[in-house]
Amino acid sequence: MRKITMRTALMEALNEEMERDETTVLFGEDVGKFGGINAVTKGLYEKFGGTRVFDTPIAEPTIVAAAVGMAITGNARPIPELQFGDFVGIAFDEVFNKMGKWRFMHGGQMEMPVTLRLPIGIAGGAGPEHSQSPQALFMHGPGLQIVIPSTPYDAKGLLKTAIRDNNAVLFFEHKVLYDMKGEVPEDEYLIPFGKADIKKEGDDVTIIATALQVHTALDAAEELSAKGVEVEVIDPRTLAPLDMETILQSVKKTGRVLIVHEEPKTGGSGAEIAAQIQEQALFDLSAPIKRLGSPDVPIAQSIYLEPFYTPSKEQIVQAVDELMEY
Amino acid sequence: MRKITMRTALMEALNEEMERDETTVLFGEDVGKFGGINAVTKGLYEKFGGTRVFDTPIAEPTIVAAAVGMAITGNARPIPELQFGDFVGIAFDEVFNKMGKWRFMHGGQMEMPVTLRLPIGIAGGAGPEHSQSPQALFMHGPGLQIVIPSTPYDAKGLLKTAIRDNNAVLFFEHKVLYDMKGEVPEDEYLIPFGKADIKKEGDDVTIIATALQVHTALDAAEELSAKGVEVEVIDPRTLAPLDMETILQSVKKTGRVLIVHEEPKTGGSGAEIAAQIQEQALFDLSAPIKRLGSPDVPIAQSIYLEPFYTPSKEQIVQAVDELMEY
Amino acid sequence: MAKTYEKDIKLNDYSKEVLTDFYKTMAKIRKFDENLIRLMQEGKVSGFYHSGIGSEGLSAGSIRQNLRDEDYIFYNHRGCNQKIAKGVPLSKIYGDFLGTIEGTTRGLGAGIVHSADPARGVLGQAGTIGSQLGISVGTAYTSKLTGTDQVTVVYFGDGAASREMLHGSLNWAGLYKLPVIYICENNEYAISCHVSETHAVKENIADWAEGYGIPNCVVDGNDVLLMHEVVKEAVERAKRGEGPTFIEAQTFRHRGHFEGDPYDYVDVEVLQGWKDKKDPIKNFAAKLMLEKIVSEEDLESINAEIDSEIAEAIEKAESAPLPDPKRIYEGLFA
Amino acid sequence: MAKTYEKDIKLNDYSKEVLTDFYKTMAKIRKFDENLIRLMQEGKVSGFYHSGIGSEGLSAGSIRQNLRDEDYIFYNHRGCNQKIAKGVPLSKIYGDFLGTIEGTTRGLGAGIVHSADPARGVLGQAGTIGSQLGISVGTAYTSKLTGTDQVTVVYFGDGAASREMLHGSLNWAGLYKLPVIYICENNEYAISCHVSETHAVKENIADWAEGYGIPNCVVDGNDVLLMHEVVKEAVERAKRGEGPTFIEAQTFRHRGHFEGDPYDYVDVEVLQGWKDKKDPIKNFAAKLMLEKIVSEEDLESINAEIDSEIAEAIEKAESAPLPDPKRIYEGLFA
Ligand SMILES: Cc1ncc(C[n+]2csc(CCOP(=O)(O)OP(=O)(O)O)c2C)c(N)n1
Ligand SMILES: Cc1ncc(C[n+]2csc(CCOP(=O)(O)OP(=O)(O)O)c2C)c(N)n1
Ligand SMILES: [Mg+2]
Ligand SMILES: [Mg+2]
Repeated sequence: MRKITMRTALMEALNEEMERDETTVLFGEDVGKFGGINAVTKGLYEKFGGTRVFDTPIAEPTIVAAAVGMAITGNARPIPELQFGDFVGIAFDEVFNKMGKWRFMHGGQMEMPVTLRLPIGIAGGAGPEHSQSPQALFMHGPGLQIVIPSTPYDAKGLLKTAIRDNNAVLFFEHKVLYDMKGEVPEDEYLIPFGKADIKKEGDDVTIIATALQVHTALDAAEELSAKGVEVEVIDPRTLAPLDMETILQSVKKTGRVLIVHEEPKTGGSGAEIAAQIQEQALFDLSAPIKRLGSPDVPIAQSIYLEPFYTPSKEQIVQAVDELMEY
Repeated sequence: MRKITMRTALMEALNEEMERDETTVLFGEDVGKFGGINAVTKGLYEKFGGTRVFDTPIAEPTIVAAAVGMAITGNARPIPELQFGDFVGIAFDEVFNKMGKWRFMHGGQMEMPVTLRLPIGIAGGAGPEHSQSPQALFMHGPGLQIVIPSTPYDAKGLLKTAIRDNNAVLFFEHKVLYDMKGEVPEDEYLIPFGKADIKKEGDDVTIIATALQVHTALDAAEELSAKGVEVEVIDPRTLAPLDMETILQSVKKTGRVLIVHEEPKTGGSGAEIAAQIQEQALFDLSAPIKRLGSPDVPIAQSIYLEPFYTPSKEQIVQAVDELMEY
Repeated sequence: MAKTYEKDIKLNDYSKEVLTDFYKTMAKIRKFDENLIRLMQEGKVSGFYHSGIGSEGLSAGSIRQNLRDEDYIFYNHRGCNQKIAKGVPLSKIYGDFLGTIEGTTRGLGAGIVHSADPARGVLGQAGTIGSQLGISVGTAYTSKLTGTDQVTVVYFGDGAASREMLHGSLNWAGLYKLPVIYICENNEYAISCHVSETHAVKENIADWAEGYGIPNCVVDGNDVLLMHEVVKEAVERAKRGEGPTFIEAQTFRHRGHFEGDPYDYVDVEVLQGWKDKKDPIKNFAAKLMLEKIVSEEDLESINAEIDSEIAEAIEKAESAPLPDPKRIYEGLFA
Repeated sequence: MAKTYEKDIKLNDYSKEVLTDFYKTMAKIRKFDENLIRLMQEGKVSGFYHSGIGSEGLSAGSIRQNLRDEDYIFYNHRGCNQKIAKGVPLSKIYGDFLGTIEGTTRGLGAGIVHSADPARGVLGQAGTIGSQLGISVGTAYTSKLTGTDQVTVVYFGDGAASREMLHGSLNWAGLYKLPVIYICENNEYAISCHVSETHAVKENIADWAEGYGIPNCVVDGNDVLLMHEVVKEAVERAKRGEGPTFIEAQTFRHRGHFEGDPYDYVDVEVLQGWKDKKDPIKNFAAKLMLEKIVSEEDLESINAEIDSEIAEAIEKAESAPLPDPKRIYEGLFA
């Protein structure tokens, strides 16, 4: 099968969905003629014109608020982008309280078909306010779906689903993955929300990882496999809805769990996942659930210090070794 | 000992600390002549004058940003208020990324002596955007201390500590507690951060509760006690820093844990607390850690539906009963 | 500096029907409000209510005869004035206060904000005042996207105007020439603060719009016909594709910020002056009678009609059941 | 509409020392920048760098001879121009780029934003452009609180000016008459977008300030003396307690938004025109020589001096060690 980068996969999804539905409208800072600072929206302005693809002022709350306004008319399907996912903090009220709650708080009368794209992650000296992974915050926000793909295949299928969905979607894209290649069929496919993907099967330890960390976990899995330890790597793909069924099935089998994410450890998505696992499968556990996240300090700008934030293969291997000691 | 309301206790703390340190400055919407919509700042404008106590425009990001600006000069100790804690979403970037991270990201050269007061909680038909309890979000934010008192005594001692502290503090006040009375000594005292308070001792089940839920838990404890079940009610008082030592000691004794908060269950502070307990004391547990939070849907405006959001005595009793079955 | 909108309006330029509609709308708004306050006093409605009494002219004049069902409004939190003028059934608004399933939220309750009636262009409201400033550029952009001539009218108080979002909104609206009509209901106070204590303006709030190249003016918001004319011009401008207009409509609230507010921060004489001399309903009624367009009996019969409409609405709203508690688990997702 | 600031400036009104200082500051800024780009090309510095070449006059003119150590600045993300003009040691700025402990962050690294030098009134910067607009009203309020005459100068681009926060900031500054000087570095572009594509203005960005009653003007930001004079007046106004001033300083960037930007969205001739005719350093040097205030040799020796200062600074910054990884666990709390 052909291999394309995640950037291309995302671009194809946008292209196909914008072709399919003329009520889609895409906007954000430099997403038009320039094609986006991550070059994900290249060519769309030329193809769909300046009304459906437009550059906005630097005004994140207005970008998201406008998307909400478009969506609730029932006549538009907005696909806004924030240039860096970190900036979701600037538009937090619009995302958390408006996008997520507008439908419910008005009695369910309107729909919220917004797909907000958010590039995230540590990617080379971008510093404390351009490197964060803020997705966990939104697990606490009713009404928001959280998508976080790790491969070009997942990215394309999930983005298409997101755009067609009539509810709010936060679509997190790890910047390091834009250049990563993977197999993507030519034919159309969609990936449903709430369906975790088992990236590697194994009987000894369950690793739950998201975004870039799926790859780090797979690297570690190889090393561990050589030592005779077979880990199962589960990629939830969507944190809301969260596919606990797949996770619990794996835990039943392994009894040992490691959760890995780039978010700061405290209050990260791993907290909720760990809490749910012990709630539903305490007596299946042979060891405490371990969490690996980035340290609970802001991300330094220095590229020499960045490696101490991103969970590493070595850390994963060591954590699995520790789990195997139980 | 004299009994005063939490409102009076907070007012006393503000008064004493503003007298003590003339670099303190208090501001927010209607906090001046009007004395605050919860009447917590009554009399301060008259006493300390319009430069140190002032009404602001309705502009939450600017309120918090200005506090940050004041603090980093080293010449002011700001005590801003957001009229409803829910509005922290509007100023989210200023709180999460500026108040919390400014010191660190500039190499530790400045201090951040800000105490941001945030009234929270369901309190009678205020609806989805004036009833929330957003404190858990900030456990994921390095550099922020989270205070959430349940009694007038704690409120006064913690607020005084907060104001004197040279780091950022989010001070959450449950609106229903403003009128609740409790013993408060006349003499000055301070309560350190990171020290949980055991509100009731017991050997059977550990209940960890915050704010209003401490009282619901104590009510439930009485009923349970009559049935012969002795719960231990722990009030962390500060979620960051979090006193895991006290919690773990209790868990060692009881082996059964219930966490109760008014925050939506998913991604609430209970998730992190549960994750840490199982991390550090899995084999002390005789039952899965239970969490009681508000449902994962926006808060309805109807007072008839509000009771289905706030965890109730009955729910707590039932949860404890279930824990005792293990 | 913003100009004051003035126009020599002759009653004869309007049909009796239209003039009566303005009167009736204003009277209905006030009676709705008075009855709601009564229900609160009887303990049947709780929560906060921000009475809109005193500024009925602003809502009736701007909406009636100007907007169609397909035009969008974002009402503010002061009374239910704009919703009523836009035609949302009274029983549904009462239902939202009473928490019965007659409400637009089918039992979730809504207070002033969060009622919605999409079929009438009422797309709801945020609990955070001023947030509508951002959302309204989205609805207006949709008109551009789909090529319709739908306009969006957004209401907000003087206090809400100080929210940072105003800048983002005016910039978008001016830049993309969006069909938005900004109506700043300036009643001089935001809770306890006088506008002069919280706003830096050259002279008027409307001056803020000038820098964006957005046509703007100040208008007597208690003159229903003047409101009508100024908004009519703005609607026409918007439909011609010429973009937004910013209207600062001056008014005053007869009651406190919320029911229960001591309202002691306002000069008693100033308040009495507004009640005596600038009541939009009294003044309009007097004018209609002076020019013999209606008689006192006409007005009485209109009022009687409204009274029974309101009684029926309340009866309908009150007699509807409260929702099943499971209601809160419905409608989060489509 | 904002007026264009004009003033008939005679070089003779300045001492040679002061004029040389302006020249030297600009030249130092540019050489700092060129050397940093060289270090990037040599692979010693990574991350994003937004070169400030082309707008040195704006920073040197506004800061030198106007501000004291105790006055605050919030620099922007375009070059290190303002930090250098304010006197932050070059070795420390280089250290922040190189990630060595010589940097102001003692090894955390800082790129352009996040260097701080509190003793020189440089209190850092946010990664989110425009956030300084809110923070600066806080530092300025502190001057009022403590009764000092410290002023705050806040720099931001044309793009950053479109952030919602501008409204909150201007309103506070105007309302409380705060000693803030807004300097909008208008280089016409925000990354790829021309200001006309993202801004609704009457005529100039400075027009946005007019509605708040804030004195404002547009000025040629590439004329170092004009910049000096306009800011001097603003500083004096602020110290007299008369509040803020908004200055839109027009300039252009010689390089792309960041190093690596194809910069193909700008008309080649327009760009060349700015480089050839409006280079702030070239033009100022020519003027100084024309009026015989300095000779070519004087300038050469100044430049040689700067070169060795820079070489030393780089040497100092490069030879300092990287921090221990434990550095990231230091300094979160005081
Ligand atoms: C963002 C936000 N801040 C504060 C509040 C609390 N609040 C509700 S109404 C109000 C005053 C509003 O004043 P104004 O906009 O002038 O409207 P008015 O009440 O005078 O009609 C305030 C501060 C809110 N609901 N939302
Ligand atoms: C809040 C925020 N939005 C977007 C960005 C990404 N960004 C960095 S610089 C820039 C353009 C800034 O333009 P301008 O303010 O004109 O400054 P210039 O780069 O032209 O000097 C953008 C969009 C950011 N850092 N912060
Ligand atoms: Mg008002
Ligand atoms: Mg620019």
